[in-house]
Parts: sequence; C-alpha cells; structure tokens
Amino acid sequence: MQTVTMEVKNEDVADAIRTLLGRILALDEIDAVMVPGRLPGSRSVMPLLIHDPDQLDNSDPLSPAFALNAAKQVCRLTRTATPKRVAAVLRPCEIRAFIELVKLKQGLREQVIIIGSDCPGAYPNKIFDALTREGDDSGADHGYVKRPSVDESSLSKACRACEHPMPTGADLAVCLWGVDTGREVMVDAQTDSGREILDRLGLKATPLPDQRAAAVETVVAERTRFRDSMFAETAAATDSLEKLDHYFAHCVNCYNCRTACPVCYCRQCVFETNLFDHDPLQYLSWTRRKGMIKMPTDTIFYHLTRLAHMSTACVGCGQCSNACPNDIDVMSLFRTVAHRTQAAFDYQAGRDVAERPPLSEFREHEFADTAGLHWRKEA
Amino acid sequence: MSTPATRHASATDTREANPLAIVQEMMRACIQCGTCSASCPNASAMDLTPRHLWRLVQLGRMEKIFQSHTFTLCSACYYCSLRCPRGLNPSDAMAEFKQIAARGRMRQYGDTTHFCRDFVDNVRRNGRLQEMTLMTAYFMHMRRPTLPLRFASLGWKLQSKAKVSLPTLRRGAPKLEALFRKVEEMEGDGT
Amino acid sequence: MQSFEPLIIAFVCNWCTYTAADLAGTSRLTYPSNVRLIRVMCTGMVDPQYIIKAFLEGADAVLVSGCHPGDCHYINGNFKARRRIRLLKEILPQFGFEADRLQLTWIGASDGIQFTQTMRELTERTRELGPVASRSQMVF
Amino acid sequence: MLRENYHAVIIGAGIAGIRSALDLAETGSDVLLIDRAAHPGGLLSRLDAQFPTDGCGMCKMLPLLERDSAEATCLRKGFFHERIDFLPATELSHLEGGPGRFAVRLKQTLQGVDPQLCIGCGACETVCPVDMPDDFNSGLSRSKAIHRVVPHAVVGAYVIDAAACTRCGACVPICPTGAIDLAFDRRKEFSILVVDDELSVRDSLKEWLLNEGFMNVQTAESGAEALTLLEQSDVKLLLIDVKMPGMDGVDLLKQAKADHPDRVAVMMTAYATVDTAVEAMKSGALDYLIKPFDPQAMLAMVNRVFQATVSVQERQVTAGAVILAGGMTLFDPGEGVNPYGYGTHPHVITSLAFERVLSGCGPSQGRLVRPADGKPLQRIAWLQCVGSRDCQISADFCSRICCMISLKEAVLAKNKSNDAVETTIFYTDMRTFGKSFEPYRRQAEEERGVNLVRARVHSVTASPESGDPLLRYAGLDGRMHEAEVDLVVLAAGFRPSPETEALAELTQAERNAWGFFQPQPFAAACSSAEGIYLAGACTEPVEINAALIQASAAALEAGRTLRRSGSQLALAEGPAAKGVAPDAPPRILAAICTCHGCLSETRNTEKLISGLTRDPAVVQVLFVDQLCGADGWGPLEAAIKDVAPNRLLVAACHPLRHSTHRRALSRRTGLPENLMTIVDMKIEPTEPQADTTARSLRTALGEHVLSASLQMGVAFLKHTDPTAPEREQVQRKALVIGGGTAGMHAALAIADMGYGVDLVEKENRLGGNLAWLHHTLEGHAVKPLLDQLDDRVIQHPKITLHLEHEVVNAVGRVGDFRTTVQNAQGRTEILRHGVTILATGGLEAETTAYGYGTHRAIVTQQALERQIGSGEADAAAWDVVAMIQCVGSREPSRDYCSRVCCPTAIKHALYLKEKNPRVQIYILYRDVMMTGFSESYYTEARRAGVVFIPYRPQQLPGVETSPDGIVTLSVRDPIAEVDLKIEANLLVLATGVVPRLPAKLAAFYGATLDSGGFFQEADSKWRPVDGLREGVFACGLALAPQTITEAAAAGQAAAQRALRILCHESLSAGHPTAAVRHSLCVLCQRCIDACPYGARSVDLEQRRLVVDPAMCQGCGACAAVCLNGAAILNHHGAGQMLAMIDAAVE
Repeated sequence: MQTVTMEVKNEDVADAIRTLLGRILALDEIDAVMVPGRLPGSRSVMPLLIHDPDQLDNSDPLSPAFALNAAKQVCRLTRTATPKRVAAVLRPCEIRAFIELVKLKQGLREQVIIIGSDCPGAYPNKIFDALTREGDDSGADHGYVKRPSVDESSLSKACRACEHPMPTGADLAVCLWGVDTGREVMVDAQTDSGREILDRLGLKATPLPDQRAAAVETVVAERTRFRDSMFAETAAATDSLEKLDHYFAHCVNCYNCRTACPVCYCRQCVFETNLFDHDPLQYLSWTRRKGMIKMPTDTIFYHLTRLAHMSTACVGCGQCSNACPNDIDVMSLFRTVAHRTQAAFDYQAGRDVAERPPLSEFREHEFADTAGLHWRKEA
Repeated sequence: MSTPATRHASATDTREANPLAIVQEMMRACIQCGTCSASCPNASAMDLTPRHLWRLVQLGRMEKIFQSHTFTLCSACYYCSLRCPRGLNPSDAMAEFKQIAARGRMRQYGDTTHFCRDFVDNVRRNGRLQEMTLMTAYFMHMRRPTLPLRFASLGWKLQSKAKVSLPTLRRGAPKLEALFRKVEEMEGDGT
Repeated sequence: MQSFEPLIIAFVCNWCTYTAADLAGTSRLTYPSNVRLIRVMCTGMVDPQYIIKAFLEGADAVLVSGCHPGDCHYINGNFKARRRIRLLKEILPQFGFEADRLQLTWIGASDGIQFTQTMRELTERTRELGPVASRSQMVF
Repeated sequence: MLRENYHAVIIGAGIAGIRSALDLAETGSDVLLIDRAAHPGGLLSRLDAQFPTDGCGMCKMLPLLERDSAEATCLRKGFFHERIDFLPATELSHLEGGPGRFAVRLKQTLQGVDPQLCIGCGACETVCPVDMPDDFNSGLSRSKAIHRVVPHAVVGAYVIDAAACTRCGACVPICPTGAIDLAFDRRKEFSILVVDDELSVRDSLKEWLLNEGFMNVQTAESGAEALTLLEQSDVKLLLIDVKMPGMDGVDLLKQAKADHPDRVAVMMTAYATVDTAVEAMKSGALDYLIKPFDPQAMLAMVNRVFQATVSVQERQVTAGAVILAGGMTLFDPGEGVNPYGYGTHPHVITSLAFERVLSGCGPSQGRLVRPADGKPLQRIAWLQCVGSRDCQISADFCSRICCMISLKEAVLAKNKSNDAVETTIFYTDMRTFGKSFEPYRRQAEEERGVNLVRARVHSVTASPESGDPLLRYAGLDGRMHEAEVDLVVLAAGFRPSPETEALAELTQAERNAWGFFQPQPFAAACSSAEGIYLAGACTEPVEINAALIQASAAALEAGRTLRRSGSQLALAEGPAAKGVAPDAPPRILAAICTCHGCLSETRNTEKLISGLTRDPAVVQVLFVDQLCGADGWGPLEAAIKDVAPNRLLVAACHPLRHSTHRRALSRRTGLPENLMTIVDMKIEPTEPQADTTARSLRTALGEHVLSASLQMGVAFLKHTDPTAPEREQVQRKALVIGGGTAGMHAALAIADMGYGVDLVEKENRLGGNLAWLHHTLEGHAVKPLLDQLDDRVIQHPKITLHLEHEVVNAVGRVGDFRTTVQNAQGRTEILRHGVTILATGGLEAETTAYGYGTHRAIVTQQALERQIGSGEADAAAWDVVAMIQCVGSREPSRDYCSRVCCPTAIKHALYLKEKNPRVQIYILYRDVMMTGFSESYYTEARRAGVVFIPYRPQQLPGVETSPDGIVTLSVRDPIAEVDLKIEANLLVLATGVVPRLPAKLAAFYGATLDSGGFFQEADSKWRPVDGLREGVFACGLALAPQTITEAAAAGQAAAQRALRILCHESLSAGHPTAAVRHSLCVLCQRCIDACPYGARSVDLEQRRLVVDPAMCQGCGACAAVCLNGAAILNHHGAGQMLAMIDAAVE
C-alpha cells in the first residue's frame, strides 16, 4: 500500500499520529517505538523509547522543539542486529543525520522503521524552555501544527533556513502540507519496508492530494530565501581571519557544539586527545614567537578542523548553536561552508544511504583542475 | 567478384605442372609490408604494385599476374631486394616472371619477348648493337605492318642526332660468340 | 610590503616530489629559501589538519606535492589527497586565505626543474598576495 | 666493506637483476650485484614512464615485508639493501667451480672519483673543459668528461669518462673533498721502456711521454740492452721497434713476455713490415703503431694501457650460484644499410632517445621540442620493426615490446601537448599481446587519436624545402603515400647486451642463434650450465612484467641450488637494536656535519647550539667533520656511547648517502635506526675565491632555514613513538590451489625449500592443460614434462596432495590463513597456511561463432591438438585447412590477446605441412602475435607456403557448410583485392584462453579479478604475481594467458614471492606502520576503505579494528582519513607533523 489516510479528531493531529504509532507498536516484529515525548512531571521534550502502548499518551510526535538530535540515540538502538526492530519518529534533520551515521557504520538502517513528518520547524531550546517554564505552552503545541499562525521569527534559525523539511529517507512519511489537517493526515510509504508496514495496518488507502506539491514548494522557497540571506550574512561576517576570530571570540573550547552535533560521531574529539596536551614548553614557545597567545589555544584551529572533518556531513539541524553556552552561531557558519563543500562533491548529507561520504572515496579521473598551479593555466 | 581459392603450389611441383612454383618458392615468406612497392622507382607506371603481385603469387593467381605488365617494367635496380625485410629478392623474382613469359611465349608479352631476343641476336651477330638491323628484324618478327609507324618519329629524331649507327663490319662478333656459347652451355636449357 | 618574504610549507611525498627536490639539488638548481619542505610518506597521509595548522601558524602558502596520477607508490594516495585539497579549497578561501595559497601539484622524480619552477612561481605568487590579512594580530 | 662470501652473484643490475637480488636477499641470501655500468637500473634508469601505466613505479619492487632492510626511496636515486652489495662498473673476469662453490673473479674499473668521498656538489663539472655528447640523454644534450651518471643518483654520483678526459687536472684541486684521483702519481711511476735503434725515435718518444706526465721512461737501442733493463726494473709497457739489428723486435717481445706475461708491449713498425707486426700480436703484442706515427695516437694508446693498469681493481669472492641478468641493448639503427638515415638525418632519433625528450630531466627539460633545433613538435612518426623482424640483418625475431613502447610514447606525447601533437605509428603487426595491452591500444587509437598505419616506410629523406623528414610508404589501398613530419622516432629493436658473448664463454652458458642466452626447455631461468641462472631480457627481449617473473624464477632456482649445496642462509630474526622505553623522556644528540669546514666558516654555530638546546630534549650538540666518511662516524659513535641519547639527529648532505653508516651505527650502539633522523643540509660549493681556484662549501640552506630544518628534525624525533613494532607468527606452510603446470611448479619449488605444501586440485588428476597439449612450437614433447612433474609431486614428502577437493571457505591474513577444503563426498578439512598461491588455471574459450558446433569439420585449436595427440588427425586426407584467429578475442567483450593462439595455429600449420606437404593452409588473422623468437616460426610457416590473410574485426570472414564435409570460407584479401572462397576440409578456430578463477575463491583471500576475469596483480609491471593483499599470489592461466614455459616460470616466481614470507618465523612491521588507538576508535571503518593493501580489518570477535603490521606499508592514508587520531601512523604521526609545522614557522 502506498498512501493511507488517518482521521483527525478534534483537530488533534498529534493524536492521529499516536494512533498510527499504536498500530505499529502492535505489530509483532516491532519491539518499541522511539518518539519525542513530554517527561512526566515536566513539559520538557526528550526522545522516549516506548514499549507499553499505554505510554504513547506521553508522546508528542509533533513536538515543537528537540533538545537533542535523536540520530545518535537511534544508533544506540541499532548498533548491532537485534531479533526485532524498533520504530522511530524522527525529524527530517534527524533522519538525515542518522543516514550519515549509517554510512559511518554507527547504526544499521534496516533495524529501524523511520517515521517522519513534514517539519514546520522547532523553537530554539532556550525559547522553548522559557515557554514551558511559563507553564503555558499551548501556543508552542497546538498552534504550532497550524502554521503559519505561529510566529516564524521565533523558530530556530536552523529551521527557518532548512530547505529540506520533508522526511526524505523515512519509511513512512506523515504528510501535513497540502492536506486538510483539520480532517485527516496522510501517511505515505517511501520504502519497501514502509509499504509492507502499511499493508498490515488495515488503514484506508488514498492518493496524495494534488495541491501538496505546491504547498511544499511554498515552504521550501521561503526557507531557501531565508537560507541564502543567512549564507550571505555569515560569509560577510567571517570573510577574513580577523572576522572569524571575532565570530568565535566567546568560544571557551567547551566542545559542546561537537557533542551536540549528531554527525560528529567520534567517541572523543581529536582536540580532546593527548595530541593537544601540549608540553608547557610549547605554549612558551608559541608566545615567544607571537608575543601573546589566548588561552585556551587552538580555538580557530578546532573550528576550522571541524569544518574540514564534518561540513560534508552537516545536516543543518542547528543543535550546535543550541548547545553553545555563549550563543555563538555555529550553525550559520557550518551551513554556509557545508553548502559549498557538499556542492563541490555533488553531495548532500543524508540524501541517500547509498552515497558514500565524499572523503571516503575517490576516482582516478576527477577534479583535474585541483592539481597544478592555477595562474599558470590562465597565463 | 568471388573466385575460388586457386590451388597452391608446393615445393614438389614441377616447373611444367606449375610455372609459378619457382617464384612462389622465392616469395612465399613475403609479409606484404610493401617496402618493395614504396621503393620501386617505376611503381607509378605499374598497373599492379609489386606487393600486389607477390600476393597473387602466394595465392597462385597465375592468370591475374600475367594480365599485368608490372614485371615488364622492372628495371632491375634492386632497391627492393636491398630493402626487403624478409631478405627476399623481388628483383630476381621479377626476372623470373620475364622468363616464364618468354618460355610460355605468351602473346601479351610478345613485344617484349621479341625485342629482347632480337636485341641479343643482333649483338651476337654484329659484336655490337646495330639499331637499324635490330629494328628491321624486330618489325619482321612482329608481323604487324603498322608497327614501324609507331617508331617512325623516334627513329627520325634519333637519326637526326646521329644516334643510329649504320651497319658496319662484324668486328667483335667472333669473340662474343664464344661468350654466348658459354652462357648457353651454363644455362643448359637454351632459352 | 616590498620586503615581504612569504613562508611556504611544502608537504612533499617521499617517492616522487622529494626525489625531484633532490634532483634539483644535485642539478645545482636553487629554489627560494622561503620554502620549508616537510617530507611525508605519501600525499595521501596529509591530514587537512596539517594544512590548517600551517596556515594558522604562519604559512603564507601551503603546497602539497606528490606523484603523478598512476605513479603513487601506495597506488592511490594522491587521488585521496586531491579530494582533501578540493575540500580545503572550498573552506579556506571563505576565511581570507586566497585559493592560490593552497596548491596541489604532481611532480615526478625526473621533474627537478619543474620542482624549482613551481617553488619559484608559488613564492612569487604568494609575494604578490602579500601576508595573510590580519593574521599577525590574531591570538587564537 | 664488501663481504668475501656470497650466496649469489648477480651480473647485471637492471630491474631483473635487482628483482633477483631482492628476492634472494629477502629470503636470507647475501647477494653481490654487479653491473658494467656505473649505476643500477639498466635501460629503465632512462625511462620516466612505462606502458600501460604511463607511470614509473619502479619503487614498487622494494621489499614489502621487513621493509626496514632496504631504504624507502626512489630506486633511481640509489638502491640499498642490507644484504645486497652493489659493485658498479664491474665485470666478471673468471669463473671456476660449480653450484654451491663458485670462485668468482671480478674486474672493477675505477671511475676516477671516489664514491665514498664525492658529495655530488658538481664543482668539478663546472671546470671540466671537455664537452661531449651526454650518453644518458642519448647524445641529445652535452655533458662534461666528468659527469653525473644518472641525474637522480645520490651516491657515487660522478664518474670520469677516461677516454674523453684530457687529464688537464682542473677538477682535482676544485673538488672540496679530494674525491678525484687522476692517478698523476702512478702516472709518474708508470714504467715505460722504448726500444728502437734510431736515436731520434727514442728521444722524441721519451719527450712526448714526459710531457704527458709519464716520468719513468727508459730507452734502449737494442734488444740486448732492453733485456738488461727489463731485469733491473719492473717495466709495465714496452714500445718495441720491429726491425732492429741483432735481436729483432719480435724476438725481444717473446722473451719479454716469457718472464712477465702481464707486461704490455706495443710494436712500432714501418709500413713495409706491418705483416711482421701483425704476426707479433699473435706472440702477445697488444697492438702496433705504423711509423711515422701521430704522437696523439701513440699517446692515446699509452694512456689506454695506463688506464687499464691503474684503474682496474680485481676482486675475488665466492658464491653458491650465479645469475646472469645482463639484459639487452638497443639496436643501433646506424648499423649497416641505415635506410632511415639515423645519425645523418638530424630529425631521426631512437625510441630510447625520445624517452629522454619526454623526460623532465631530458635534453629539453620535458618540453616537447625537436632535439636538433628546438622546434615545437607537431607531427611525430614512429617506425616499427627497426632492427627487428628483418632477415636482411639476421634479425628474424621480434623485439616484442617496441609496439607498446611506441604506443606509450605517442600517448605521452599527446599528454604533454594536450593532444595537440599529431602522432602516427607505422607498423606491420601491432603486437599488443599482454593482457592489458589491447585496451591500451584501443584507447590510444580511439580516444587519444594516435594514428596507426599498417605500412612499412622504406626510407626517410629530407623535404627539400623544410628539411623535415619525408616518409614514403605503400598504403593498404595499394597507393603510394608521402608524409612530412617533424620528427621520426625509430622503434629500434633489441640485441643481446655487449658482454653476453664474454659471459657465455666464462660461464659456459649456451646462446641461441641471435646471441641471447638459451634457456632450457620449460625452464626459462635455467641456462645450460649448472648453477648459472638466467633473469630478464638476457634470454629474449621482454617487457618488465615478464622480466621480473623470470627474475623471481631465477632467484628460486638459485635458492634451490643453495639449499641443495647446504648453504646456510643468514636470516636474522628480530631487530638487532634494543628498543627504547616509550615513557623514557627523549634525549636527543644532534650531530651536525661541518663538511670540510664549511659550516664553521660561515655559520654562527653558537646560535645554532643555543637554538637547539633551548629544548631540554636536546642533550648535546656535536659538530663533526665529514660525517659522510668513515672518519666522521667514529667520533659520532664515541659521542653516542658517552652521552647515551635515545634519539639521534644528524645534519648532513643527502640522507641516502649515510644509509650504510647509519645501519652500522645502529648495530654497534644499539640505538634503533628509526630513532635516527638525517636532515639534509644540501651542501653546495661556493663561488671560486679570487685568489685560488679551490672552492669551499656552504650549505645551500639559508641560516634561518638550516636552523628551522634542525628544529623540525628535533620536533620529528621528539614526538616519535620509540616502541618497537610487534611481530606476528607465521604458519610456515603453503596452500597451492590448482595442480596444473604453474601449480605443480609452485608446489615443488616451495617443497624443495623445505616447507610443507597443501596442493588442492579439483580434478582427479594433476596436469591441467598439459593433459591435452602434445608438443610445443619449439617441438618439445609435453608428455615427458607432465610425467616428470606428476612423479615428483606425488612422491615429494613435503607435498600433501588433495585431489578432487575444492576450497569452500577461507579466512585469515598473511602468515596465518585457514582454508576449508571439501572433497566430492562433502567431507571437509581445515588447512592452516601462511601463504596462498592461486593456480586455478584456464580453459580454451567456448564459442558459437563461425558455425562452431554445427559441423564436424569446424573444430577448435584444442580439438585439433587432441586429434594430433591421439593420432586421429589425418593430415594426408586434407587438401585445404583453414584457421581463424582471434575468435571472440581482442573485442570489447573479451578485451585481451590470448597470446597462445597464434603460436598454436602456426605450430599446427607447420605440423600439418610436415605430414602432408601438399596441404594448403590458410590462416585468417588480425595481427600475428608471434613475439620474440617465435617470429622465426612465423617466417618458417610463410616459407612452407602457409597463406596468411588479414581480416578486420569490422568485416569478419563468412563461413558456409555443406553436407559433403566441406566448409567454405569467404574472405576478402585486401592486398590482392580479391574475394576468396576457401573450400576447406577443416576449419580450426582459435578461441583463446579464459581464466578459471572464481571471483568468490579470489575474494576468500582478499584478491580481486581484472576485467578479463584474471587475477588482478598488485601492479601489472612491478608486482606481476602478487596480489595487492600480501600473502596471496597467482600464476599460470589464472594470472594471464601464458605458454607452458611462462606458466612454469610464473609458478616459480609465485613460489619465490611466497618464500619471502615462509622463511620467517614471524613477521614484523617496518617504519612507519599504522596502528589503532582502540580507546578512540568507533569502528566507522573509513580506514579500512582507505587502506590500499587490505591491512586493516574488524576483528569481529573482539569488535575492534586491527592492523596487520606485515601487510601495512605505512602510507598513512588511514591516519589521514581518521578524524580523531584513532588510526595513527607510527613514526610519522600527527604529533610529529604538527610539531614540525610549528618548528617550520619558527
């Protein structure tokens, strides 16, 4: 079955999705569902791994925020083959991150049924935190789905610049745009496993509405516009070493950005290894040469290296900026660079699990212009 | 045009059974590289290149070979033999064709054969070449009344420049006669 | 600006370009003393980190040079290097390191003259570009 | 320096000699490698790129196991292995004894420059007045009499061409290290006696000689006086007048020679008595001079005699075996008829010279210009078969590699010119016989636009207008063509190298009609003399691939002889030097060469010292003079013992020069070699001082740079991991899969060396294709070979035979494989082994072309051979037999030449002709691939009357059958321009060879297949039988289409390569080697993809990444791809690199 429809009662789209999850959890081969949910006693959203269908009530599959990118959590569940599979409700950026991690052998794609939905975006952690603390998150919940009534500008910058809000790569895509969500949501199978699952849920088949494509296009166009202006701003803000230094002036080498980064998959960053446990003499030698150095050292070195290491895998989820204690806009810079580096290799992070990371392969005949002195050719 | 592959001569063939045998023997190792043809100063006048000819030899295409006048144009400069990478002797093979043509009294080469024979006879008889008697004898043998006309203008030109000698005494003849006899003896077959 | 002498760090592969450098030496060809050679086993072992480090620490240009395609002692290290340089050529220019400051060349064992020429041209080009803007004031 | 006893002496240090030497050294032999030339590398030292890789890659010959035993450096710079001694400019002068106990006398010609002292500064070259053609660049550029032998050479770099040298002496004082010896002293002492009855002759001779520096000249006016003088002094050279009163010259000569046969005598004679002088040469005179003689000629002769006396050093060593690897030499197109005007037409050069034109260190520095006038090249023509396939000059053989060389040169020229240059190759048959050659040709022709013209150009003339070469040839269209080009490249063939004749005499090894050494039937590496083996092109012109296979086979045969004669091999296990504890703080001793005082003069040494010792890791800085000589290393050794450093930094010129010293120092002091680093100071001569011609030296590095270089050296050493690498145990047993020719040879070779072999064969018998092969092209019967191999294998105590077994699974790595084999009944058995040899063979390809299978008169070559073998073939009953070559071969679907089909067709044609001289045989072909000496059989077949008809793949011959048993072929003969109908009694199809190597089986051992389904070699030129993954080898038809002899050699080569592993109890890593820091590793496995050698894998049980230290070659690709330093390259680690960068910017 390709596409099914689910009835929306009381305009509660999230509940319709909970029903879907309930049916999936009822399947024999599915052990548990990982889905964002509200922690009991708090309004905070975290990924929950639910086995008991009754606990689905705690889930918030269309949560307006994500404290962390759950891709790494999916990896924890799929590192090795298990007899049964899990299902996971993921945001498009989480799906892309997971696909990148699968390429890096951190998880097994076939161990998880991925359920994604059109992503209206999320609040930055701090704003969402503030909203929940105020105790009234109705605006951050119900109204959120009914975009565009939500104030776009309060959404995370990463989300506003996200030109891939569709759950590409999911087994099941919950379609919200171009669909009358007051009445129904549609679930589209995007893979063979997705189709198999749908076959067994006993839901009503339906075609996707024609107006969906246009609705999606509108969202993507708006975000692309935002993205491009963000690129321009960021590039201008960092186009010299001086500006770059300024950009990272508040960085304290806490490495939170890389801990929050879903695709930074190293157990320990090279900058935290003994390679950077410099000999005291080394610091003295540096300051002797330069007259003055900032402590801790290697800040720009770290960020540039991380760009070299990870920009081709960046999925633009924005968790790096979320995680920065000093509000450095790491995401904007990363995305600006990633856009160029991924384009250079005709690569798009998370697009296709079959595509190999650009630096994991090479061809004999490619990039002929990269070798040789450029100005010589011009002459 | 398709033709069946003609039988191929082997070393045991007698000259009578296969007149080509001796040339085939000489030219079998030819690899058709064309060095002979490119080297040949007369190639431009030939209807078949020497290489073409050797190929026909290998294929035993007697009739095609003797439809061609290529070998009659060989001036025996031996360029081809000097350069043949197979170490063959195409010049000698050309000479062999001339022999076959002469022996076989092939009409199409009558001009050449008669001229050659009359030339030799003339020298043998006179001890040197006497152009007038040579041409007279040649015309007689050819029995073609129109033939002398073809040579008339050339003859006139030569005569005006005193290039044609008048009949003289057969001074050198007796000495040469011994030479010719010896050659006959050596060749054995009297051709 | 006139007295600016650039510092160039060249990562050269042990098999080809280093041999070319030696050949230049034995042929009594000279190249600018602006160049510091760092011999590596293969261009394929040049981690992007090294290049970034070199630029941040004071190199005005970085050259990575190895065997011609197909010639790599380790079969395909130079192809891997080419991708890394391609990557860095997207990243570094964004931050004020002009693209010309990072170069990849194939210099074979017999190319002693080409080696010195490349070194001279790169030095000259870097001299034209001048020092990396504002790096000397940075304290990262 | 040299040893006295060697396991093997190898004559010829071209690539085959180097391969044999390395193979023997790697299996524990001490090897003496000699070469007539002053440098190793042979012909290939002059080539930058080979076909079909268009690259060099010679360094891929270096050891992959125990890498530290050799220097990791470009082989063109020099060649160092701890068990190989190389003697340049050395020839064999005498050989005695037999296998296991050869007494070898060698004659080394000293080159005038002491290689131990020469630092390659080149000062001498700048003052040498003699300008002469540069041999290395084929005379296309100029050099001096004192010159560098190979531009890249680092050690023994300079030599003096004694014939050209004028002994002006200018180079002697200018040499900063006193390395040049023109033997002036010995010249002064050299005793010459002039005997002539004429006073004027005696006086003038004496004067001339004195002027030339010969100060010890005596004269005698009669024979009697001369004899007295001879008794009194040790006269080296006599100049004797033939006609003298009393005792005449010849009598004197006889008496003088009677006592001292070594004495050299030259006769002086008037024209009238030349006959007497010639006669005198029979009595031992070296030569004669005709009076009145030219003083220059006389002096040249005296100089020659003098040089021969002083510059030749005799050496005597013992050896267990001798390998002849003298290679081949280029045919001189100027010889004989010279139709192409080589040497007279300025724009005609040889293919070897064109290699120099292409080279970055060639006459035009790699620019594509015409050598004679520098005109940019736009049109180049190659003429094939110059000096080959030419019966006129006794060269009825094919030089085999010229076709591919020309194709390659054309492609390289295209590369250099961005495809702008027009390239045309004039050829007879394009012999693209190797497995990757056919695609190379197609690519060159179709993609790169190299014109291939099937025509032979008969001569080259000059265009009257431009002087450019003008070519004339007969096209296939029967018309004459002319082409004007800028440059003609003669694809000159090859001849035996000049010393072959002398070597044959000394060794008693037989030669063939062409002067090359003659191998034994089915044993390409065996000469006719016991204990004397043959490697490389000394037996036939061959490409690199075949030369190396044969070289490895020769090493195997030599090794077998050594074992049989009980030689002890000197394989030391484990590093001699003790390691350094990883946590010991670095203590660096820095030793800086002052190089003949140059440093102290120009440097502020105090500043250097304070700069270095600022880092407490540097415990002492030492200035030593002449670290390059033995003098320097003495004080250094003392300092090491005194200071007890655990790292050593040396600053001197050319690190490679110090290889031997460094090894010796490590052995004596126990400081591991990998903790010693040599920084190249690049020593250069200064400009001459105003008051003297002498030069001093300076380092070419500026003061600042030198300091930075030293600091970088310190950084490198300080951050190096001193831990000695681990060793992995070896299962000292081999698995050979396939019991055909190659497999049996491999199994026997390994078993004969004392290691166990499991031989697994699918069939119920051994022999493979030998079972149906009847005889070879050369006429050797195959059955006896099969019987002999079969007997030996079955009876060999070290071979366990598994007939009717198949491999069903295998795991493991080099040194430790576990293979599961299964028999027909399904019973399995697990075999443990350290190496795997894939010899699964190949088959005749199947076909449905040309009506095969529809008519009994249409058979394959194999079927015909079977019929011949069984006696079924009734040649007498056949009038016409036709054969079609390249059936299904050399087409995109099967893109290789099967190589054996042309020889097989011709073999069968000759057989049928012999049985029935009247049978007509037609062979339809595309290119006749009768390479090397098999060409003569092609000639023979042509002579026997076999008709060869070329066809093009675009227009295949037609075949029709009739019920009466006649097969009718229709084909157009392009030369005769006739359509032929051949009515044949038998049509024989050459369908070629296909390998029988299942991809799954190969994959068990980490091997891959090439596009033809053959085993993919690690490198088609330089590692012809190795898999990319160490420990897996292939031979026979599983490797490539091969003849029986080639398969046997490949089997032995594979065995020899395998023995490198089996001869070790354990294998160790070299430096650098990759490793894993497990605490950081998250198993993303990007390093596994990056490793070109398959040395990395995941240990599934322990869930961790492992590196096989023996397989790792230390390229560092893994470390560069690993983001957080979990994959590291020891001894070239990130810490070292970052520290060096810091030091570089100081």
